[in-house]
Amino acid sequence: MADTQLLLGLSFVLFALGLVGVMVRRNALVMLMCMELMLNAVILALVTFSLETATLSGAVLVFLIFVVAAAEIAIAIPIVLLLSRQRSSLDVEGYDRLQG
Amino acid sequence: MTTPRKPHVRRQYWNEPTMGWWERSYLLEVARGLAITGGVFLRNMGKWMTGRKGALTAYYPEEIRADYAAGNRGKHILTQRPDGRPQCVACNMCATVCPAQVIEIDAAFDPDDPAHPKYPSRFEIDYSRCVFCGFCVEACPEDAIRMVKETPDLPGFDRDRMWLGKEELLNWQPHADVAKPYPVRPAAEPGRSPDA
Amino acid sequence: MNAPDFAISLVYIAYALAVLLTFGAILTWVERKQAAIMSDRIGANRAYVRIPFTQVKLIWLGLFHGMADGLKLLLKEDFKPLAYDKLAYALGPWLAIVPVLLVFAVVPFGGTLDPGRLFPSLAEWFGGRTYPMQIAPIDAGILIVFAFSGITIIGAMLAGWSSANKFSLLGALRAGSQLISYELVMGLTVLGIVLIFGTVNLGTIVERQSGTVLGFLPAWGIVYQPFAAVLFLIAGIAENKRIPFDLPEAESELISGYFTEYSAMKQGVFMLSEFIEIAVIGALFVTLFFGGYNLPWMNDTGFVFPGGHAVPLSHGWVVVLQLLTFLGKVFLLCSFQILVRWTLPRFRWDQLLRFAWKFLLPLAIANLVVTAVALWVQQA
Amino acid sequence: MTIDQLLVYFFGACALLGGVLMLVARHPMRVALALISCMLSLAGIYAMLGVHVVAVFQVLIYVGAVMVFMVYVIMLLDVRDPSFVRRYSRMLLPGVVLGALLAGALGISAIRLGAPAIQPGAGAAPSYLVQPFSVEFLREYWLHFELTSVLLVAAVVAAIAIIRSGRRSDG
Repeated sequence: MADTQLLLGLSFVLFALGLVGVMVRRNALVMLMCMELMLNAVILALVTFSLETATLSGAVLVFLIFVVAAAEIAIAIPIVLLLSRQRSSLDVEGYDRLQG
Repeated sequence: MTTPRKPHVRRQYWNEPTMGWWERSYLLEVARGLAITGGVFLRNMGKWMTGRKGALTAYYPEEIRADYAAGNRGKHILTQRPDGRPQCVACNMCATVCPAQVIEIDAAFDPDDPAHPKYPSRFEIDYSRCVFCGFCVEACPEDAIRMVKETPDLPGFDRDRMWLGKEELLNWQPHADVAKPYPVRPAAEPGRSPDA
Repeated sequence: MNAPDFAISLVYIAYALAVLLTFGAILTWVERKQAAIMSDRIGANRAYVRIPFTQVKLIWLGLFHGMADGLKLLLKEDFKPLAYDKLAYALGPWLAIVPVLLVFAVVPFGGTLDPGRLFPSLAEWFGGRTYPMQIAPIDAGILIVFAFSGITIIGAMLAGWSSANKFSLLGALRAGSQLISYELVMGLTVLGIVLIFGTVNLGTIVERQSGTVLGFLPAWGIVYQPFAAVLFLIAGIAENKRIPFDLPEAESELISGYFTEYSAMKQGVFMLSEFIEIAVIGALFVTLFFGGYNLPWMNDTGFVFPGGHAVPLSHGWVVVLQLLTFLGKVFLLCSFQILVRWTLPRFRWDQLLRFAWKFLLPLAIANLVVTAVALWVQQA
Repeated sequence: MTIDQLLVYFFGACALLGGVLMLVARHPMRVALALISCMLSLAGIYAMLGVHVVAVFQVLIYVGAVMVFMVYVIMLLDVRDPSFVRRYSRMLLPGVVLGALLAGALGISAIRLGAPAIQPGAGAAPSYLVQPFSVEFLREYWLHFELTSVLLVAAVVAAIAIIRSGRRSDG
C-alpha cells in the first residue's frame, strides 16, 4: 500500500495546479480543463480517504463527481461555443462587457 | 436581408424505384442482400473446394480465354520456304502500310540465293503498339506475313519482351494452311548481276 | 506475482499478440479473396515466396499478399506533411492501435488451463495452480473494453486534426461523432447480456454460457438476446468504421479521412488497427453472444451428448479444442463482417447519425427494458 | 519496495508532470493531451491501489466522454486569438503565489493531521469489485444516484436552451 500522505500531497498539488491554471491562463477552454484537473485532484483525495477509512462512501462520492463533471462540461462547452461565436476569440480578457 | 431560399422540389425521375413500406424499412432487404452475396460466396467456395473453378475470370497469362472470336487473329507469323528460310524479301511494304508503325525491317544481301538475294536480317514487331489490323498481311506481295489464331505470350514485367524478332515469328506451328508449297523456280541466269 | 504466474502471463500475452497480429495480416488477404469469390473473381494470387537457390515458388493462393503489403508499407518513403501539431501527429497512430490491442487483454480465449496436468514435469513448479485463459481476469471486463475504445476515438481525432488538411479534419469530426454515438448503442445493448448473466466479468459471462437451454439449444447469449446481438453487431461494425458506416474515411469524399496525410508504416498502423479491430469486435461478439470457447455439449472433461453418450477427452485436447473453437468462431465473425462490407451500400452522413440516435438507441433501450421486466417477472 | 508501489510512484510522477505541462503548454490541444495523460496516470494509480471500479470509470467517463468532447470542441473552434501568443493573464504572479500558498497550507495541515482519525481496517474492508460495489452503491445511495440523473437531465436541457438562444441571437 502506497503512502497515504504522498497520495494526499499529490492530490493537493494537482488541485493547486488546477487553481493556478484557472487563474493565470487566458484561454477559456484551457481554464475549463484546469477545472477538470481540480475535480480530478478531489477524486484522488476521495479515493485515498476511502481506502484509508475502509468505507465505500468516498468511492461513491467519486461517482457523483463524475456525473457532476459530465453535467458541467455539457453546459460549459455550449457557453464557450456561444462566446467564441460572438467574439471569435477564446481570450477571457476580451470578455469585458460586464465590466460596466 | 437574406434572400429567401427557394423551396426544395425533389425531382422525379422516370426510373424512380417503387418501394413498399416494408422495403423502405430496409430490414428484410439487408438480410436478403446478405443472403444473396453469401449464397454466391458459398457456391463459389464450394466449387473451389471441390477442385472446380469458381470464378468467371481467367488467370490471365496462364490461362487463355476460351471465348476468343472465331475470326480473331492475334499473332503474326512469317511464312517459310521449304528450306526454312523466310519468304520475306524485305520490301518494306508492310512496314510502310502499318498504321501503328510497329514493324522494323533491316534488309540484307544474300549472294548464295540468287533467286532471292534480298532478305530480312532483322524483322521485328512491337506488340506493345500493334493494333492487329491486318494491313501488313494485305500489303505483302509475297504472302510472307500472315496472322494466325494464337495469341502471343506477351505479358511480362519488361517492355522489351514485347518485341518479337524474326526467330519467334518464324517459329510457328506449321499448319497445312500456312505451309504453302513454294514453287521451285529455276535459278537466275548466270551473267545477270543481282541487284544489291 | 511469482514466477509461474509471470511465465503464464507472458505466454498468454505472446499468444494474444500473435493471434491479433496474425489476424491483422491474414484479414487483409481474406478480405480481398473473399470479395473476389463473392463477385465471381479469382482475387489476389500473384505474390509468392521463392525458396532461395531454387525456382520453387510458393504461391499458396496468394497468401503472401499480406506480407507483401506490410513490406511495401515498411519500405515506402515516410512522407511527412507540414503537420499542424507534430506531437499530436506522431501520437495519432499509437493511440489508434494500442487500445485496440489492450482490449483483447480481458477477452477469455479458452477455459481453465492446468499447466501441471499439461506438462507433468513442471507440475511441481506450478504447484497445482490453475489459470483461466485470459490475460487479465479483471472483474470489470466489459467496462474496460468500453474504456479503451474511448481512447481510440481520441487517436482518430488527433490524427485528423493535426494533419492540417480539411479532409482529415472532416474525417476526424465524423469519426468523433460516429464513434461516440455508436459506442453508446453498443454499451446499452451489452447491458441486456449483463442483466441476464448478472456480471460484467467476461470470463464469468462465458462460463455461464456453457450448457444448454430447453434441452437442445446451446445456452449462448444470442439465444437469450437475439435482438441485442444484431444491434451489437451493427454498432460494432460502425465502431470499426467499415463500409456501411465508413463515413470517417470515405474514399469517395474524403480521400481517406482522418489518415489522409499519413504515409508508409504510419498509415499501415491505421490499416492494421482497423483489421485488428475487426478481429476484436468478432472476439467480443463471440464472447458475449456466441458462447466464447464453448462448444455445445462440451465441458472441461469432454463431450456429453444429450443421449447420455459421453466422449471423455484429456486436458490437453480440451484446451486445444477450446482455443480452436474460439479462433474458429472469431474467424467466422470476421468473415461475416467482410460479407457485410461487400454487400451493403453506404449510409449518408445525416442518415448515419439519425440511424444511431433515432433507430438503434430507442431499440437498444427497449430491449434493455424488456429484458429487465422479463427478469423481474421471472424472479418475482 | 514492491513493483506495485514503484508503479504508483511512477504514475504519480506522470500525473504531476501532466498537471505542470497543462500550465505551460501553449495550444489548448496540447493542454488537453497533458490533461488526458494526467487522467490516465491517475487511473493507473487507482488500478494499482485496487480500486478498479473508479479506475475504469475514470478512463470511461473522463477520457472517453469528457475529454473526447473537449478535443472535439478544440478541433471545431480553431480560433486564433491573443491567448495563443500570451498564455498568461495579469494574474500570473498572484495566481502562482496563491496556488503555492494553498498547496503549502494543505500540505502542512495534512502533515500536522498526521495519522488518520479512523484507523484502517476499523470496519470490514470494503470490496471494490464491480458487483459488491454496485450492490452497495444502489442499496445505500440509490436516492443520490437518481438525483444525479435529474442533474444530468437539467444539464442537457440547459445545454439545448443555450444553443437555442445563441441561434436566435444570430438571426
